[in-house]
Amino acid sequence: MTRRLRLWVLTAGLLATAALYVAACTDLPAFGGSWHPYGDRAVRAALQQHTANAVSSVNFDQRAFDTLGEETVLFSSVLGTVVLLRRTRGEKRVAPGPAEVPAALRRYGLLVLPVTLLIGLYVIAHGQLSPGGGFQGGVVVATSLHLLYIAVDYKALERIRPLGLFELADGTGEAAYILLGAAGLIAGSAYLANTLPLGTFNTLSSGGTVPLLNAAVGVEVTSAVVVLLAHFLGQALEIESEDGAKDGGREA
Amino acid sequence: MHDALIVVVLLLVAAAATGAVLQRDPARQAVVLSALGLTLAVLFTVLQAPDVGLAQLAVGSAVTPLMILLTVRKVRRKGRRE
Amino acid sequence: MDRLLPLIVVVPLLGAAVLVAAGRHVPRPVAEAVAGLAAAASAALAAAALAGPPEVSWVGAWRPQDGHSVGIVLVGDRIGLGLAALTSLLVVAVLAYSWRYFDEPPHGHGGAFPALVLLFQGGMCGFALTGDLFDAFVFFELMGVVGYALTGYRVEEARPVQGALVFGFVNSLGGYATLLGIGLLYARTGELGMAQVGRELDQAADAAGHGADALVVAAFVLVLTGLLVKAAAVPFHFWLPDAHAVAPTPVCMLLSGVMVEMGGYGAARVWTTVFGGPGGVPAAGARRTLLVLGVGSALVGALMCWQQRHVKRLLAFSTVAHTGLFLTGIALLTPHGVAGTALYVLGHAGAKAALFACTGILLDRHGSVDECELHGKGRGIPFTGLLFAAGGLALAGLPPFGTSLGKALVEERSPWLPALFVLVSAVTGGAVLRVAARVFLGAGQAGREDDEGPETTGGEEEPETGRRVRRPPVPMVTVAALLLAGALAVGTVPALTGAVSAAAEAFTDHAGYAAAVLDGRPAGRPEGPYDWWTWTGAGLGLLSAALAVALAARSVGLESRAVPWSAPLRRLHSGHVGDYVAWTVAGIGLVSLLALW
Amino acid sequence: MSLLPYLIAGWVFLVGVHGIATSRNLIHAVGCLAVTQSSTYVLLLAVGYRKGATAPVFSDLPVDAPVVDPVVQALALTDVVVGATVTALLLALVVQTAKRHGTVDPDELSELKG
Repeated sequence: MTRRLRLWVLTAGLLATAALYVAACTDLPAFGGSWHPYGDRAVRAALQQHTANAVSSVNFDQRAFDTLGEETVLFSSVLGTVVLLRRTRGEKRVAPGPAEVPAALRRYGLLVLPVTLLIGLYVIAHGQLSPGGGFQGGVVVATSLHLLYIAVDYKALERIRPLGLFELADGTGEAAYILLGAAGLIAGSAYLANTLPLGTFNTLSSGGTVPLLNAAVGVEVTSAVVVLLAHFLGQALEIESEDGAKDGGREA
Repeated sequence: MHDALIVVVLLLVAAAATGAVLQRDPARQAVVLSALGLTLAVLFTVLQAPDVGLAQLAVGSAVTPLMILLTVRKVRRKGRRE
Repeated sequence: MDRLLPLIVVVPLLGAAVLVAAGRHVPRPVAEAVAGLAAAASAALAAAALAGPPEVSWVGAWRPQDGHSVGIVLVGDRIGLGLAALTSLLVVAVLAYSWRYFDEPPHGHGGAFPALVLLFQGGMCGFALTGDLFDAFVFFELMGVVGYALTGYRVEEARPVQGALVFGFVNSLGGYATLLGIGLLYARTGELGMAQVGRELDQAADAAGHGADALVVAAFVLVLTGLLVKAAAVPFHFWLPDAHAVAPTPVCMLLSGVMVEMGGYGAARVWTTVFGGPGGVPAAGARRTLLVLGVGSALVGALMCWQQRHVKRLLAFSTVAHTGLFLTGIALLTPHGVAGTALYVLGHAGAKAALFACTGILLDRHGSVDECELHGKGRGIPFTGLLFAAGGLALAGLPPFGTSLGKALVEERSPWLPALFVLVSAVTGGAVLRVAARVFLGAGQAGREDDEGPETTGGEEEPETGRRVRRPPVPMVTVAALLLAGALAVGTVPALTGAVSAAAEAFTDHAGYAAAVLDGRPAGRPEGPYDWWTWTGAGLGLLSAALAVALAARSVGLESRAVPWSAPLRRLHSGHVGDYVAWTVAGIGLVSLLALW
Repeated sequence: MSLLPYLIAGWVFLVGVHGIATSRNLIHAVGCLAVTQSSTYVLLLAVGYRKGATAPVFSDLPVDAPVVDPVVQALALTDVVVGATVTALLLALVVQTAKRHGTVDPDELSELKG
């Protein structure tokens, strides 16, 4: 299709979609209204389950099956990326040399790293009490480890990042979520039912299975993001084609 | 006051999104995307959704742009050596 | 039993998690055995649930109070459960087919391929069973993400990465449109469950005294967009041939056999449960939408199928054509239409998967899937050739294959439908028979490069077994034969048609679905009298099969397959992401026009 | 004001789609897809907003305080994760496309057609 024709088709489609969407918006309830039936029920259910952060209650209790699907999407895409970014025939790994890092940047990085790591762990641990949880904290923890690459060099990052271990943790986090769900079945209730004692409202151990599922997600997300970034870093810094001129491909 | 704040942040989001599309160089686009992630995080916080804001901050303004930059680096490195 | 419904979804996921966690230390045969066990366990659970009465399962025990719940429901209705069972059985077949497949699994990830297949299974089963719109979106994305990775699995070659990329862009875009639609529905109804949203829409329409307004129509169009992309309806279909032509053969069996059909199932499910009541979209508009897109896909798919020389791409276009027929059947919106389509889908899954299985054998034996290059090369493997030809006849609608029975049940509903169904069956079946005659019998001419338009050749492909095989491996041939036997069984076991007809009655019952889910009144129906083979139906099946044979016989002698006037259509299939995305938004516009009119 | 957030969501969606369709660089197109997806977060959270209410976290709130809808926030969180994963997979495919085809310009990919 020529660029011109594509632009025509695209413009027609965009205009029609815009018209449809704008017409729909005029029928929407006004922004900021007070009618949220599902939300109100979810808040009541969260309080009844002694979970102070209602979002965590929806994520890990009321709609925990969505989160299982979401974790599986993340898990699958990590596995998919590992498969797609594998070292293929005709490629070799080249260790990147040590990098010169300005002393100020190094000091700053090494100072910030443990702080970020702690913040991440705190965010995971308090998922049922305050904003945040396994997902947000997991990403922060995984990203904080990569400050080592900025502050020192790639080799230093590789030393604290045994990939095999993180892949094991990735699978374990996913399996733990599934098995915690099965615990509800074994206890005689439904899959992913919150059958543990609910504890005292607003304490770390409140919410029944919520903190456990939250922790499983934290483990999975941390290791998933580490493995994901490791493969992108590996492609960008390490993997080169063997003939040095071209990366495999049709000519190979 | 709060309403005005929401309007301003919404317009910033629209501008950042448009900028991210119009910036055709992928490395620079990653920076604009990072800014979009930041404005979205602010918007979510203003809309009383700190959980989502935190996730958006971590993913939208850090992990996604980082992956894009690494991809750019890989693709460019290949191109240079050809 | 109702408490066990979620296990159909999570058992394969657990299998995949175990394979990844233990990936580095498990020898390959163990990994493949674990995968097979997990897939079979899920199939057994689905079969057991099918044997019991229909039930619903509230995950987390959040059962509804006064018709409202905060939880997610899995619905074990016969159609959804049947689709989950079909998926699981096909996954077992695929795992058996790919036993010792791919000589070089990714280093340190011996279980990666079977793990991805299990995740694919979990995603499709979850999508088939869920009764919640947002949960359906999550499983839609799971199917998508795993699908892109599996399609691009052979990263050493140029085409798979391009096909997977196109697949990823178009499907993700469709998914986001669906999510916007779900957001609109949530704003209007404050619910996410399909039954709840449907009920709230009806009540809102009751209170307002009129039917659908712009918001409901827009939500319908946007939600449908993602599902129609998955179902590869024209003009959302461009990604399908590109992805199917390049994916590993076992993956093609799943993509064509069940994943595309999931899109049609989703469209039918959302339509009947959410938009099928007085508060939904007018039935005429919805019917027109599916009918136009269905007929368009059937014709475009058949026309494109006929002109291919890349055998996998040919089969992919025949999937576009047949999915078009499925959408046409669904568009009738009657129990008969749904029952016929369900049988058609079952028969098609067996036949199409068997055809891909046979093509895989050719690929592994000759390193090519090109009709011209393979000319006469299949003479040494007559049994595979026989299976391939039988698959072609099944596509053409030869009685008593399940495809033929399903086709017969749908086309008897309207005076002009037989013409469409016979034409499309004859052309797609004829194209497959033409390939069979040339490749396995060495009939006619090899054919030549096509000057009429752009085309994709199928030569110089890497065998997926690592090196070329001389004799077709026993598991591969056995799987193909069993799949065809399954397609035959669908058309010859009366009890199956009876069960499907009763299931279709329940499936099309808007109020009955809501009552079963929300009020705990399962819509178990006694099996009533049902339609089976008629003389007309069998006669039309024989006619389309005879036409297919005639078309094949006439064309083997011709040099060119090209249909000159269709060159502009072929040029539209450009493999360009931008083109496909442009067509996708244009499709949103087209669907809104059709729904509103 | 009462419609602006919804309209902004629509604008972000359309501008992202326009970017993908007209892109000359696949990496840029993946970035545009991420833009497209962010429209869904904006719509979801706009739908769940309640004027004068606070975040649905009751650690230091009375239990009868008005809060915004927590459900859409949970949905948006899931959506953020899905978006990041799709971006990662597509970028991985772009890396391989660059190796196999020697280009990331969609106009120059010509292996599949007809």
